[in-house]
Amino acid sequence: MTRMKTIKPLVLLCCFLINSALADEAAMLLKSSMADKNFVTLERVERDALQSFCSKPRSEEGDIETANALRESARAAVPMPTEDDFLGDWQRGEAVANNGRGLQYSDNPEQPNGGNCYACHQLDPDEVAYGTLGPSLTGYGARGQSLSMLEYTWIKLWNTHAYNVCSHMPRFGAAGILSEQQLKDVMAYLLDPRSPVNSGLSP
Amino acid sequence: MISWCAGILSSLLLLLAPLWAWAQQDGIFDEYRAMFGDDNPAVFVIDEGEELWFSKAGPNSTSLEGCDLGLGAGVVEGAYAQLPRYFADTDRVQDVESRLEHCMIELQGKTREEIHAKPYSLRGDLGTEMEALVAWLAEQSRGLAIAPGQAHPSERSSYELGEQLFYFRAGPHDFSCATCHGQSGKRIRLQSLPDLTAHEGAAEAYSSWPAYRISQGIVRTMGWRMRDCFRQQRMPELIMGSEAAVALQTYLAVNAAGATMAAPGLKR
Amino acid sequence: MSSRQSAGVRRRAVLQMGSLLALASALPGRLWATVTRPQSAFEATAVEGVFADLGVTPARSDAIIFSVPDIAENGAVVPVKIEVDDEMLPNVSKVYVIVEKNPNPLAAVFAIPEGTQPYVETRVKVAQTCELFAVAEAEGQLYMASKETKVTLGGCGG
Amino acid sequence: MASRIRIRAQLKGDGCEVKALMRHPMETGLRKDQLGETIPARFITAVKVTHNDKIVLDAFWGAAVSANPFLGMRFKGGSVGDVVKVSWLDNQGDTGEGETQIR
Repeated sequence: MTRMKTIKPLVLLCCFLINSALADEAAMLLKSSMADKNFVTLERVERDALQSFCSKPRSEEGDIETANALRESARAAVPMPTEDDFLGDWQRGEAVANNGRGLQYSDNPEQPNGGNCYACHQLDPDEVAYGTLGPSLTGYGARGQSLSMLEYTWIKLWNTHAYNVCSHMPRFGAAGILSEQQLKDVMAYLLDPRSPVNSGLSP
Repeated sequence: MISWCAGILSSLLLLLAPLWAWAQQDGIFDEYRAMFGDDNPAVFVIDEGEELWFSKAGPNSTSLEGCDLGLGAGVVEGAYAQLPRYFADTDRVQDVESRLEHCMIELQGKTREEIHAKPYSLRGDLGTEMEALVAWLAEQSRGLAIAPGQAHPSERSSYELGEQLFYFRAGPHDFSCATCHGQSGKRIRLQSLPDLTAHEGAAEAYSSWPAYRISQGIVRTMGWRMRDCFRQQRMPELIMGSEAAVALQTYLAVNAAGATMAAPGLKR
Repeated sequence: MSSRQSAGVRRRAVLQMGSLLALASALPGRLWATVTRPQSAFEATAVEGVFADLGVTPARSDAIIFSVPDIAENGAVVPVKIEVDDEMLPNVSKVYVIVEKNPNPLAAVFAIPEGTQPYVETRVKVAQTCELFAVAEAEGQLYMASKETKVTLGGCGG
Repeated sequence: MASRIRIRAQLKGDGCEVKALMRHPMETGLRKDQLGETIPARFITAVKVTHNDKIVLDAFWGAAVSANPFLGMRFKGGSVGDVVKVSWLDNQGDTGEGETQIR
């Protein structure tokens, strides 16, 4: 709430309590306004610490200590492949990047989930239907293939909150949206020189 | 007689209506959209809604003509643009769908169960009664300013809850409404995403729902849009007319207030 | 145009007599149209099959003005407009709309009687990015124009 | 049931432009509903446009014409007040008909 800025600390505390009460009320309200559908149940309305922290309206800010703690615990929980085991098959990765289905109550839970990368990112420069919510990843392979680059990319995909605590991007590994193999395939799609993502780069 | 007059009125409105508004103008699909001209199949659904309003239905064999949408019993012109609003008889803030549900139960004697059995079309359907009624009622507010109630404390708390819900991140993907609709100038794949937290984006979106979705061949309502956004957020199914559905629509309507209703629109 | 082509069209006309009778017996009471539905062309599963059914691959003609958007926001509804320049290509009697990669490429046929302008507009489903064809039949000969339309995916994967 | 066809007929140049919207699902028979059951094919197979009872267009359609189909056509002649009729027949034998006057 913008009014917070000009108000004295005591009132500010009071405001904070009101807002947190409002957030709780919103959670209860949402639960009472929804119904289980197919395999999607009301359990999904329950938020973890990170989700609660990142649910604040734009005008409210979270505290830095909590943000750091959340970031660190996200980083600590990322399982790291061995150095020669980061990259899968870029063609399978391309299919994952294009597939927007998975985990909606209208989806078939028997089918593998997609990563829907194109919803938010530009990748293959020849694909015109890409979103702009995230940065362009065209030519991503040019950022290098060092171990630190592999690790950085892996962590971003597994749990992006290890870097940017309230990033909009899903926690593809940590939330179990994609399997380790699917993530390695997406890694290859991003980094393999033969991948169309890197088609504009000289070999 | 009233039905006949309203028929003439709505036909006149249709003749005088400006080009059907597309929700977005973003260049790449301009050629595609221009080829549609001003032919919006929503006209069928609007007609059906008008017929339904004046038809006797339910165990009480009563029409909806006695339904008070906020401007008095039976007043439909301009009512949609002032929803959601607080209603003393239900002591609730209501959107058009929850208010219609109330009238169907109270006036027509229908049950909540039958109204909720299938409020929105499924694939292959041509439309539901709820969709038709909402389309016609929205048409009755075409050209009028969006002016949801904010005088009553319940209306203001509905807005505040709506804002909280808009930013509520949950589910396996950590999505909230704000994930896609909290910034301007962004798009998902090729679809422009209005920033619903700002007046301009909220106005563009709110004024054009309900809309005929050409991808589905169905007129969809704002209530359905809320439900479907939650589906895409990987959340459970939002109940039509529920408090959360109303609060989110209050949030959007208030952000859009002052803009001109241009629904039913035509959308992807 | 080769004579083989018009022979092909005549052959179709004979075959159509058969389907006319079939259609007539299938319809309740009355004959619904003065011309017949080219049922086997509608059942063809490839563009080549549609052309084979019409008797020949049509020659390209600038007289056909075929409007299709370069990029379609939704493949379920793609507007198409076909107009034939009457002076360049007079006496058009039929217009066909064909969508290359649909399960059944032939989408629509319009029979244009005398006094009707060679102008039609409709909206068709296009399953995936592909070529669309507009074919005009005039005095037993077939002509065509084509244009690609790109079908894009929706925001949430369809 | 409200009219299942919307027609506009307007003089344009030396002829008349007809635009019609039909209320029809145009099911291909290839889609599945939310329970995974195939939705049976149901589509308009023939459309006829008449001007003062003279046929000015015969159309044959497949399931690839979009839902709630649109048809635009032009014929020569026509005067204000003339009757333009559009009718359709679908693969299940259902029919629809609507008419308007040229304006």
